[in-house]
Amino acid sequence: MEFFLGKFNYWVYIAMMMIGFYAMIAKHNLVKKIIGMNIFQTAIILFYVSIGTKKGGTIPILEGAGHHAVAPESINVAHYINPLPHVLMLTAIVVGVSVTGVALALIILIYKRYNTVEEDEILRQLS
Amino acid sequence: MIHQAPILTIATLLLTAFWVPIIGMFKKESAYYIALAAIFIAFAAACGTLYSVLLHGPIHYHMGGWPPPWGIEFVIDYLNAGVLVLIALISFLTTISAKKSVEQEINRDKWPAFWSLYLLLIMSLMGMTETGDMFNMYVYLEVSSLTAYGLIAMGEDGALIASFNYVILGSVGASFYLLGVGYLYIVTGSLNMADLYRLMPGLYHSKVVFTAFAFFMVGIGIKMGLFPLHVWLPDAYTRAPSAISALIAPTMTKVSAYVLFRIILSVFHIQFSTMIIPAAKLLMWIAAVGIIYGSIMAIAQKDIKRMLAYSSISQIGYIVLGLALANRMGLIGGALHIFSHAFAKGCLFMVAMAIVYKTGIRNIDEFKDLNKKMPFTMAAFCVAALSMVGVPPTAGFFSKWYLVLGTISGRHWLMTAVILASSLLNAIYFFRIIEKTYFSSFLGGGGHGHHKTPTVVMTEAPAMMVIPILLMAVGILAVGLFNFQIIHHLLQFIVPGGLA
Amino acid sequence: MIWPLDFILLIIILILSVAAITVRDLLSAAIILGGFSFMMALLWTEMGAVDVAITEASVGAGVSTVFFVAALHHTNRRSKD
Amino acid sequence: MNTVVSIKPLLAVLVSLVGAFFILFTSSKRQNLRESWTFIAAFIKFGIVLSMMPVILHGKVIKLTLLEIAPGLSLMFKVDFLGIIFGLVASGLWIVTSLYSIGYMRGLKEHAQNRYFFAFALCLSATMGIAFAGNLLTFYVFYEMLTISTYPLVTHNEDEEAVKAGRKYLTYTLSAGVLLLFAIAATYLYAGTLEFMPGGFLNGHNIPIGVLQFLLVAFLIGCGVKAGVMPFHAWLPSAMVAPTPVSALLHAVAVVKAGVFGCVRIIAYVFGPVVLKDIHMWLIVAYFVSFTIIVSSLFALASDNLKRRLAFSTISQLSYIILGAALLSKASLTGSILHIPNHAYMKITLFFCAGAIFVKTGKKNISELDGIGWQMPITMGAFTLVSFGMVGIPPLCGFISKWYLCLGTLQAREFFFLFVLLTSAVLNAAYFFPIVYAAFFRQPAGGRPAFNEASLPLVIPLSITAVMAVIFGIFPNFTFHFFDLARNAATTIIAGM
Repeated sequence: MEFFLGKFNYWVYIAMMMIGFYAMIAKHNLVKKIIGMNIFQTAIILFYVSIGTKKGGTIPILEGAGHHAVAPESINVAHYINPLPHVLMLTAIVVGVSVTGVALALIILIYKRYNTVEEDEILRQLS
Repeated sequence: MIHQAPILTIATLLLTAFWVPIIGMFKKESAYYIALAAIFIAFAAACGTLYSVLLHGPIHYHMGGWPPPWGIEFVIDYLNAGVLVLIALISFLTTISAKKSVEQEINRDKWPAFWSLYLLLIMSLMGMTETGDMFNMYVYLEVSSLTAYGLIAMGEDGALIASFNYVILGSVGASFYLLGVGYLYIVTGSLNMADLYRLMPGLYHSKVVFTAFAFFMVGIGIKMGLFPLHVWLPDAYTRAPSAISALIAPTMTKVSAYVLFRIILSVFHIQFSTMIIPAAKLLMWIAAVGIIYGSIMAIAQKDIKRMLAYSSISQIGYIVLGLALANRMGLIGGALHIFSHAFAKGCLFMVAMAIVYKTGIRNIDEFKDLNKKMPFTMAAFCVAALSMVGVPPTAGFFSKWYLVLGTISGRHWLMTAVILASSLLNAIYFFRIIEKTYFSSFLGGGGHGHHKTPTVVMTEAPAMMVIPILLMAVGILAVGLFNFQIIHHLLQFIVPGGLA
Repeated sequence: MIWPLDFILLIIILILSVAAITVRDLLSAAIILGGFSFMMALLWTEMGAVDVAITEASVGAGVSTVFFVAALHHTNRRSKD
Repeated sequence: MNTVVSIKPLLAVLVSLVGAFFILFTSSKRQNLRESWTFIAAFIKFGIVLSMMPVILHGKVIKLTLLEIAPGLSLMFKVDFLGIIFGLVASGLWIVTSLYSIGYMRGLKEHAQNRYFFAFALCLSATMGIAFAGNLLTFYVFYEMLTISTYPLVTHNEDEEAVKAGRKYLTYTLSAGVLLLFAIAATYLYAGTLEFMPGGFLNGHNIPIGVLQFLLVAFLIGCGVKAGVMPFHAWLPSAMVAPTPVSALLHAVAVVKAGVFGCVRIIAYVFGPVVLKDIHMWLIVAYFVSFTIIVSSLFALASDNLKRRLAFSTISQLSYIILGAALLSKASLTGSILHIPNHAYMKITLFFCAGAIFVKTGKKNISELDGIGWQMPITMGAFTLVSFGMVGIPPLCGFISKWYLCLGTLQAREFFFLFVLLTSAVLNAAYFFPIVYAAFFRQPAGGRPAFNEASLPLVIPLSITAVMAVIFGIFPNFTFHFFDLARNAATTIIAGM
């Protein structure tokens, strides 16, 4: 039980990836595929954020640093959550949204061209 | 100045990419010339980088002055200096050649956007080549994918859906790559490749490292169109605007192949994929099946671009096979094939572009007498085709030679057979075209021996299109004849010490 | 980090993600996806990743949803599956 | 052994390569200019090759190492006794064939003549490269170049038959090339060198016997396909759809001889007599080609198409050369090497005759040739003369090489092969003499035709080669010292130096 709970984030992230992946592959509707893709990407971000957390860690912001200098020796690194994965994820989120944007733009164009967003119908029109 | 060269390649392209649409709003035609100038500067900078590397050894360029492992680092060593110049050169030639084709195929209103995306694509490919940081690599990977989605979508009927499929698969690939980076970060706490390389041997038996490796393979495999993850590739190459096929076919998959080399050789150690897990063996089999599959599918195609796309799948197999052989000759062969295939496939797609531009013909069965209409283009096609088949002294022969040496010295006889058989299969589909073009004037017309030559007027593509094509053909021969120089100065350093 | 809250959020997130891909009405799916992103942002705040959470709330839940709704406005909101 | 460094072998290769591009870019309307390029290149090439001969006769070796094309492997030329013979034959006959080609191509008003002469010049470059290659990789580079540059010549007619023949040609030769590549790569890994040495370089490398046997088979199939060894010969008769000068030079001299030359190189300069005897393969090879000698003669008997009969005769005669090499005695090697020029001069004459008949009368089949000897006496006279030589009747040159081959079988104490050679001579007579008989002694249906000889550009070359065939029979050392060269080559191979 401890094992299960301790790694619960990881289990959920895998489950979410699978859900997203399923949607990307099995759904015929292009918008659904994009929704799946979004879930998939969010799952990965969840994974990264989970990497950074540690028991008892706090938000990686130096309190009071604005008013008077904090002596570097007084900072205990172990108290803070590792911020690096978070920073990376800011980029990843933006990238994910751009991909979504491009994909949705494509969908709009596809709809204008084929008048549908169902993959099987488009393929039928193409052949 | 010269030590700023690595960043200059990227910065020029990036900055120009932002200005192109703005200036393009006022004058659409100017977009192309600005793009061309930017690519030329990037090319010059790439050459400067290579020069500096050859003279002073690998360059470590720290972004914003932050030393690794905190800051982002550009590492340009011998292999990627070569790849960088390769990318710059090929994209420069393609750009010159592409002008007319783009003007024909792309709506005038879209030109600024097109060239802006084009610049970003080249920028991201160069970034992927130069970076020494795993996450930075991911960013460039996604930028290259995003721009490629957009560019492919500008193509003919069906391009939209091809692009959409690529979006889906491409983001899965990129996400897998990102996961791999995450897993490595868990165990090492670092994103810098050199750092990872140093930390890795102690962690060989961690399950997390295995998982990361698997994710990398899948992620990069999708990007480079490695069988069986290639499903996006044929449609994308076929439907994309001809100029874009000519740009991404030689560069994008090659850069991804380079990334695979980087990850296997200088993030993980080569011993990891041969001794700790049987990854090399698995990759070898995948590559072998891919080589044969790609060749056979190429034989079945009638559309020249689609045929070339399948042939790319097969050729990617060669590169991966060389890597998977994990011996001196194999690695050199695989790396050399990045160069030789980039030139050959670039040339072939540019020829396809010229043919489509001038005649609109895509179906191979209609190629009859094309040699009389476009003699220079078809001559270049022949050189490239011979390189693909592996006839000396073209570049393709030499990479095949090293690969064969690699398979023999590793005692992988079946792989030897695969390489040799595949060169025969390549011969089938390339000579089919040559036969159709050059030697079928009297097919079906009966008659024996002597007959009048049918008069066909020569309508060669414009010089601006043909000259780059011919230069590519010369490049194929040059890579072949000077392969030893390339290996001696650039590629031999990728072979880790102690490898037979 | 308070694990019961964590746990509940994760369950909600899972339910929302399944819902997003099953509902036939695409507009609802987009809205559910927005909710999903928002829940995710909550979870991350709770896990201490405030910066990510803010970005996700604004970009993931906000911009993405706007994109979806805009796209659906130009296309068809019905889905066959 | 003393070596001389000289750029001549490279020049010999480059002359026709450069010439080829001059030809290609000459406007197809300016025939005279184009053909003068051909002649200029041909004469320069021949002069270069000839100028190398005195040095070689003194027992020296001309060597030229060009750029390194792979670690430890260079593009290297090395002119030795064997190489110079092949070089002399090919470059000398190119001049004659060029003259003949002009007559033939203009006589038939052929299309795409630029491409034809271009490919021809390329072929000659490749052949020179093969002759002067100093190691297996260089050999392979030019060998493949020859394969590819011959293809446009085979498909020259651009009709269904020609395209099919071209396809067949490529299938056979490219597959063989692939096998050869494998064998070369494996040899390189095992031996660490690829440089030809008289007497073989594979000796003393402790290579397992099974590997050696396998390599020999791969090598001999790789080269044997071009040499038309049965059962890999099927492309050669099909390739006869090519214009006759092509059949003459390429399928009697350059291409097939390149295959045979390759076999001799491999037997004598890669494996060498010692290794070949150690791995117990020489007799197997000898029996194998004996089969070809006999069976292809039978095929020749059965075919009515003149060029096809000549093609099968070529197959049979080429196997003499391989047989001689495989017997590994000094006399048989001399005979076998000597047969390269001798057969070339004789067979090219025969093909020239066939082409002259076709240009003049449009006849392709032997059954149509009744009485043609009275219409074209010079052509058929040359044909008759040379067919005696093919059978091995003195004083034609065919006699000398066959004599040495027979001596060789005795030296090797393998009397079975003497029997094979003699049977084959009988069969040669059986398929050549009926043609001669029909041409001169049989009355055609419409009465004896009047004198109507082919044009001069066709008759002069075939007369020259026929006369040469006689001269080489009487003075084997005439000008080119073929006999001395062949004997010296055999000596160095046996001595292993």
